[in-house]
Amino acid sequence: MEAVLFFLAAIGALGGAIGVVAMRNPFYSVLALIVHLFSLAVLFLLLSAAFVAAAQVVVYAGAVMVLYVFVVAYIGGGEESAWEPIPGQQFIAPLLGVAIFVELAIAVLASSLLALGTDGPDVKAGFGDPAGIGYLLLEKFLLPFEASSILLLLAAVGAIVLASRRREGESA
Amino acid sequence: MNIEWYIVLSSLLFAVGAMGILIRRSPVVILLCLELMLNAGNLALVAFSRMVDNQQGQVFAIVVMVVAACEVVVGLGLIVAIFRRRLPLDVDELRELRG
Amino acid sequence: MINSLLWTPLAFGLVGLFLPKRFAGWWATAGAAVTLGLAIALLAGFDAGAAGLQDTVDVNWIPGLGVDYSLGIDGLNVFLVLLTAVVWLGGTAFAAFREQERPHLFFLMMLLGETATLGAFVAQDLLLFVLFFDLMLVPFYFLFGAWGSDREGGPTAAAATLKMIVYTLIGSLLMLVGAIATAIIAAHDGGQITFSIAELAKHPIGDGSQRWIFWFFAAAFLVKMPAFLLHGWMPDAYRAAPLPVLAVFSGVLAKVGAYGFLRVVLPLFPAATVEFQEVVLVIALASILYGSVMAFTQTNVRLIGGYSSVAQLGFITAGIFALRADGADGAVLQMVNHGLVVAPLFIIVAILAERSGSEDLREMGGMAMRAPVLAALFLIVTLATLAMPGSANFIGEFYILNGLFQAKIVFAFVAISGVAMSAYYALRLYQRTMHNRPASQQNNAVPSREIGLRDGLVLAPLVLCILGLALYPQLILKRTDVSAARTVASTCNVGATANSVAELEKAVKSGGSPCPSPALAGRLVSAQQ
Amino acid sequence: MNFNAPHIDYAALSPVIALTAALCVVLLTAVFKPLRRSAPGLTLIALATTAGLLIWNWNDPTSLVSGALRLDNLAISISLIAIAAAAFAVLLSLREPAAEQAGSGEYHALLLGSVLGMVLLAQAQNLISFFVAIETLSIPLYILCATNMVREKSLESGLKYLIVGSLGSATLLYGMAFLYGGSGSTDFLGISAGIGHAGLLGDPLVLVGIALVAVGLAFKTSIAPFHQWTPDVYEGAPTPITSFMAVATKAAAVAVFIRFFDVALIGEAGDWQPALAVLAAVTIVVGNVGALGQSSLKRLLGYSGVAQAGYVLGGLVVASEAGINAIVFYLAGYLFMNLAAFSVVVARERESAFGDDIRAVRGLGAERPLLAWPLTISMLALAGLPATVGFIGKLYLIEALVEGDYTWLAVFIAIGTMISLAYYLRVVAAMWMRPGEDAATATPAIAGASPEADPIDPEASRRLYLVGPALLAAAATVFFGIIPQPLVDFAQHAGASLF
Amino acid sequence: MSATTWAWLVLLLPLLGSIVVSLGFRTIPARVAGIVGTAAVGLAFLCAVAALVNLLGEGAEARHHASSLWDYASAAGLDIKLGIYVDQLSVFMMLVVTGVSTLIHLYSFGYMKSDEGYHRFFSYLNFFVFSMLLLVLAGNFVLLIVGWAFVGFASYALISFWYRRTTATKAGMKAFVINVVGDIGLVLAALLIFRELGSFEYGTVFAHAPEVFHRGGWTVTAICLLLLVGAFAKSAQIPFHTWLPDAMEGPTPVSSLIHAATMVTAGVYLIARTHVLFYLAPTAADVGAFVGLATLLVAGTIALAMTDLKRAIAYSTMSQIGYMIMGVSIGAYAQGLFHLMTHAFFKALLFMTAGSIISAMANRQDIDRMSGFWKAMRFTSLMLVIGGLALAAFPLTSGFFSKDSILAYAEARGGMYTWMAIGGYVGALLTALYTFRLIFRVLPGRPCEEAQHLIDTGELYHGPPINPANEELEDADVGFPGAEHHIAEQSRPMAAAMAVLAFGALFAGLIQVPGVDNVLFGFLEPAFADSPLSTIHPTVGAEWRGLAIGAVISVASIGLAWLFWVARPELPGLFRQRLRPVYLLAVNKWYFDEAIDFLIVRPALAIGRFANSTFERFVVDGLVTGTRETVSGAGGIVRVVQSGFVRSYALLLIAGFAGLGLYFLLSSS
Repeated sequence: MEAVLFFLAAIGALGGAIGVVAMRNPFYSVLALIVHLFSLAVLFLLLSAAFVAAAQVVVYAGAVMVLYVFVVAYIGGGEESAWEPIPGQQFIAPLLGVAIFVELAIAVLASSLLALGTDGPDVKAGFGDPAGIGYLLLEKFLLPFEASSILLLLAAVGAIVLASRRREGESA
Repeated sequence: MNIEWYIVLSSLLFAVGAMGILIRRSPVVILLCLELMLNAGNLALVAFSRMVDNQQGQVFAIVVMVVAACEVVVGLGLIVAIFRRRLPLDVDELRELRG
Repeated sequence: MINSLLWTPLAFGLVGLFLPKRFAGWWATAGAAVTLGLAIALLAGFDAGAAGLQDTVDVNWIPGLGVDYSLGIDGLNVFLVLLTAVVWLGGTAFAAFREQERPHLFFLMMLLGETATLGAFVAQDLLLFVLFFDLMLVPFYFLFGAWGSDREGGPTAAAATLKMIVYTLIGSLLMLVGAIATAIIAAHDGGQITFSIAELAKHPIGDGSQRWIFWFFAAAFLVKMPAFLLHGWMPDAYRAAPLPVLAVFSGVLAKVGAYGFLRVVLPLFPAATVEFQEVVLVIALASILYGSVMAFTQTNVRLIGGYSSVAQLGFITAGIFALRADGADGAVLQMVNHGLVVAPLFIIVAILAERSGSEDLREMGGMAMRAPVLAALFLIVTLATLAMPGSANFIGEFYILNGLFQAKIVFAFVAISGVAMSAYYALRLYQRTMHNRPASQQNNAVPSREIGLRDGLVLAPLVLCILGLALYPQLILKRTDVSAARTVASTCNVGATANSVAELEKAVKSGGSPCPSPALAGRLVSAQQ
Repeated sequence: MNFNAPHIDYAALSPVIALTAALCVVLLTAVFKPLRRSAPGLTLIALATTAGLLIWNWNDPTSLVSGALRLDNLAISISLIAIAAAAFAVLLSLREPAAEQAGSGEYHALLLGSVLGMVLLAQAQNLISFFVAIETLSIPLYILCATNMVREKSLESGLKYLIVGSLGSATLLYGMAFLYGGSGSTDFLGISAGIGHAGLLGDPLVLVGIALVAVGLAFKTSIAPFHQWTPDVYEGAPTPITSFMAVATKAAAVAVFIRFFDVALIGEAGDWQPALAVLAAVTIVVGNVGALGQSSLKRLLGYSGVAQAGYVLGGLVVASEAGINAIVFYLAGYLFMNLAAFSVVVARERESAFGDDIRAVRGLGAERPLLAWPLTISMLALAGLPATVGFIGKLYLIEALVEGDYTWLAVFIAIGTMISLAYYLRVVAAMWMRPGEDAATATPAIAGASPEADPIDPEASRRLYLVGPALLAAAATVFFGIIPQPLVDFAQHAGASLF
Repeated sequence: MSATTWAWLVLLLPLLGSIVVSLGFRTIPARVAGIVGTAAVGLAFLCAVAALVNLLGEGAEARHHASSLWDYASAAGLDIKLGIYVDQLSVFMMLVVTGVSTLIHLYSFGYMKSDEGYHRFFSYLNFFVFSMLLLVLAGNFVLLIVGWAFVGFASYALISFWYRRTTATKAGMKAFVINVVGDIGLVLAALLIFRELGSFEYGTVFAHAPEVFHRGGWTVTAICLLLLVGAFAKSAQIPFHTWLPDAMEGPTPVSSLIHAATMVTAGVYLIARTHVLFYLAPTAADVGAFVGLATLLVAGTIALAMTDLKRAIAYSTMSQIGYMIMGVSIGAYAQGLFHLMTHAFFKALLFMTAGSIISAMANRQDIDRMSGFWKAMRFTSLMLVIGGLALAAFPLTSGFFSKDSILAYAEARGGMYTWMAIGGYVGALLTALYTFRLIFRVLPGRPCEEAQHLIDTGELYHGPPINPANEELEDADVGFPGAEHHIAEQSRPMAAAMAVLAFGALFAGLIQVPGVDNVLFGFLEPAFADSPLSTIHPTVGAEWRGLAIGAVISVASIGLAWLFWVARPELPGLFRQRLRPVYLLAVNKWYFDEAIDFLIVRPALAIGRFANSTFERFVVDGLVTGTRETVSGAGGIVRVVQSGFVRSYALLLIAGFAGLGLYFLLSSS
């Protein structure tokens, strides 16, 4: 049962990813990403990370993707031509992709870390539920938590600075 | 299900994302690919946190989501600004700076 | 004392910035004069007998890095300090007599150069030495580049200077690495890290490390001289340089390289020195021959001076690497002599160029007719240049050759051929400028004036120095002997602490093979009588 | 499950708090019209306060907020460098078109945000705070680079920085994930313990993790071959921001580099030392040769920055206290040398029509000695000539390298320095050995950008807020070149805090 | 006052004279300068006499003293003092040098009158005398070298005295460089001596040489050969002789002083001075002897073919010095010096007359243009004849005794030296022949244009100012060579000087007549007592036999000359055609110049050109440019890679990671 779920989700995630890369039209790419994100959420659930999964769905599939869709709509998602100005790029790129995948895979498979080969220890109930995460966020990781809030603020400011209509900004 | 599977999957996603950055030219899509890579990282984090049985990894994943969101916001802001400036939305066309 | 000597020029230079333009030159000259006074005082207080350092200054400068601000003089550098002061006074005065654009900066740089050079001579801390060694380049970079002359069809002054700087820094940066390596390797078995040359000399580092560090230092010094094959920067730089500056540059800076061998390389890397003696000697001989040959085929008067310096420095190097007391004595003496000769030479070249409006031998000639005094001064300088017996230069070369002869007879025979060639190129320079008829009518139109009183005031004292030394070279030899002997003796790990020639010979006699006996033969015969 | 709040040492956390508060305040000035003008002043005050608070914490290392941060002398010294750079940047930003367009408040808020990120990064000793801090550092910079939106180059640099930067962080993140997996902990100390405990020394998982992290950090410190964003971004970004990035980013990233590799990964030193050494060598060569033919001063300084990063990395390679001392000393010196140069570049950029082209400084020696001297000194210092802090810095680094048996790398530094002379002295020559060019000939020269050319301010070279910093930095460069001991002590305290 | 003190005075006076004259070149009037110069040397001569008297006051064995002023350069075991060494030899040389110099100063006082560089001339001349005295008085080898080089320089300065003439400057350069080669020989010799004996002092060296060296050892031979190089270069012996004929570019007094009477005989002095070493190195000694002989013959033949008056006399000088070198080399020390003295007299005289004639010829020196001067200039002609007789060793003249004393010694020493004696007699024949060739072509016959002009007007003929060497017009505005030089008939000082010398040339030989008196040898020989060779003495009979042969030869060859150039003037032309190769050889000076030019000068210049054009450009600069090109090339690559495509940056980043990851994977355990 679990295995089936995993493979379905994995295929979904991977397919979504490939879709993002392969789709000529940005709009479709966004949609593909959404697929990817949902299947990723499933994987998180399989890994008994309920809260993360939830956040994934809410934050990404909810907020971020909407943002994407708006922007794409705003700038108009024209198809991008297949013309490749950088010599050799489209040959080397896949090779590199394969290369790093192989390296990472080897790193994982050749590792002498036994736990990798297991399903992981059975975790006590409540592992990864909002309460646990919440405690961690407010106790051990209070500071990163706060910091990331500042980060969000800065990002917002930045977005305003960049995107808002402004007098001199229009000069050109 | 072995943790290895998750990790290998995540590295596959990582590779795909990286490849996407290398071959796509629309900044939006490139941002999407960055998302892919970050998510790959998240998957790895969560898988590991499951493996070592502590939730720090999950917390990390959540923070990463925040960060990713920020990058997206800024990135999209930039894209809009560029669009406003009537510059082509194609990273290959933006090469005033070189040499 | 030594401190004030070192910093006086710079101080004057900085103050000079705030004086009105027309005084800048005079102020600088005054500064150089004061420095000369201090240098003479230093010499007066110098104890000829002792081999060790005298009136030393030693302050912890960067304790964190084990760098000390330690100065001191001994037989090796006392006269080089004096030479620096003398030549700089001449060059500065000569420049002060002429219009300089942006005089403030010009003279500041001149004096900064003097301080740096003096520093290189008196520094007794390895890093301090390196520091001053590099610092010397800065003012000359500006002086050559900003006041130099671009050559049509050739590189601009800036380019030529850049070439020089990069070239010379190649050496000195490697030297920096070498210096640090020396100190650290020495510290590994000694504990606290120190750069004091005297300390490091006490127990030299392992032979293996000596080998490569030796070459790092040698590179720096050989480029500075410059030695054969490493002189690529010289022609362009010499063509570009303003002549008063060139006088001090060629007169003093080249010596720093040779001095470095005596001060640093021999005591610190004795094993390597002995091991590579022949190699360096070959380079030296190559410099002698090549320099001479080039010198007598040049038509540009500056380059004749330049290549002759290559040859002369070759002699000096050969003297040092004879690894005998007499060779080293001769080398030190010759450094001073050559400085005293080249400086007036370039000043005269400047005067000639002003008259004939060209620096090409073929454009000159017949100057002596209306300028007998100039001719006479030039003649003396020329004779000294070609090491005419009776000049101190001859004694210098004689000592060098003697050292070489007793140590490596074959090299001596090759080296001496340079003497004949020097006779030719030096005399050629004199004849083609002073004698014969003016090359062309247009130059006849430029009348060969007698030198003015001012230039005379610059030249005459320098020439007097030459004559004085010719009469009494012992002045230098006496004071150099012990230090030189000790330095040389250190190459067989003996006598590093000896304080008199007598002690040295004891040490040397006991100290086994390829040791430089400070001319023991002489002692033996005098014993027989 | 009962909630027990972490102990928070507010004294030690005060700098961070101060910065955060200031950030919000400055941001508010953007909202209230009457306060518009006060942003720079407030920022300066904020920075000064933070600096004061940091110095107040000098010499008592403490771990904060359950090990998320560690405020020790290394962190403090690096933070101080970053803050100083920021302060200079604020001065240079006065009347900066970029600041005007972004709105002074936002602009300075972002600047402060970046500084906050740096301060956090310098203290971070936990993967999560590490990651957050590095993003807090970067994201505002992405924005700031693009703030001069009139100029296409600015936007381009922003986008490039964002893309490559995010790629870098992604790599970094993935590496962190691996290390977390290998050690089961997110604390640096926990990591080194965990790796050892799990017997994973030299395990591929961990090593690849290290590789990924190294790439991420190398990217931030612009180590070749991850340096390519540097010249472009430096050239495209508004010059004050460039000056800030050049020093502060490098310093902060190096700080965490040190902390991560010398604390968390010290056990693997044997494996990463050679790799980093090679990277350093490559960087030195690439940076120096790249700068050779450049005509844009900012670009030139960008490449030189790459080379300098290579030198600094050398100090890290030896993984010794001396190495860290050397790094801190060098960064401190680099602050002065670089800012002296950039202040002059800003001044000329606003004064002459040549922008940051090297022709802008032709004949400066005769016309504007007050600007020519600082630039000259900084060039000579960057070239490592004596009597400047640059010489001592190189000396320090080489000493550390030789002590750590990396003499060959020291030789590389020497060689790199030689090459660097060629372009540093080219600038000096342009100032002292060339007549000035009149701007009339210039306008066609940058015709491509003429519509978006920044307004010219003929007074620029007499503005105190431009000349002042230049002179100050130059003076410091010379002063610490002649009396380096204070700076040496500073550096040694920093180094002592890890070993 | 002791002999050494006098000697120091002798040394000092000319130096002072030179300094005074040169410093006062603006203030002192010309005549005074001349007087000062002459007086200085004259006083020096008196002091020398005083020194002689002083020396004679002591026992024959005690007649050598060393004295030194200060340590000149004594360090690291080298003992170089500023010291002199006075013994019979040096006193003798002192007397000859100062004596002849005084007369020549006197002569120049008149001769150079119209010349611009009057001060310069006298200061140089005085300086030369000083150097020559330094050479003969030096107490150690280093000082000897100094004097040696000084005379070389003085000769250079005076050869190129008329420095507007390129020929003169060239000749000066040639002389100087060749002399420097000689100096080098001396230097090396000195170094070798020091290596073996650890000292440069004459006393020490000569005292210890016999102990250290065994006769015929290679070291001492090497030393002596090196010394010979010096001697040959200075004394114009083959193959270092080519500079002497060119040296005739100098004013005539210079030729007569430096290139006839004094400097060129320095080689003789040197060998005599180091006779101890030469005794220990017989091989080297023989080399010296043979070269001397060769020079004497070769130069003789060349002198027969020369048409330039001064050059002809110059070659005769070479050949005469050949006698002396041969003499001192085979052990005839006193005899060689005897000839040195007499030769100084008559050769100086001959040059003076030549000078007088040449000024009458308006600086022309070609004997083909000369004739009939007997009618024009009686006194000069008379002097010429006297000098000629002495040179030709006409019976009872000075040359007669001195030359034959050498040959007699050679004969007495026997063995191959007998053959040398025979060669010497052949040389004597040549000598008489070329001497009277000159005389017979210049004096008799119908006066040539210039001579006629002198007879008619009593004034000197004035041609256009041309340089006799290359016939090119000189810019007379400069004022030298002077518009006109004087002739003996019109200038008392010149006449006086010549008269005195003539007296010497005629009667100086009488102080050393075999069997009659033994003044000179008696004085000199103790100085050579330490060389066994000095004990060889030909019997009086043998000597007289030699004298007889000499007399016959000289008279006969004078007759032959008369036959050739007076009675049957067509004969020489006949010979020229018959013996064309011989003639060509002689007239081309045996092609020595060409040989040297081909063997040394051209290669050196070629090397120089190569170094300049090729080596410097391609190797030395190549080193620089090569590096620069590489570096900037690398820069180019970096800039190309910096393409501006953000995706290629990303590519490189990931590639970098791949590489790094690979490295770590490989290094993982």
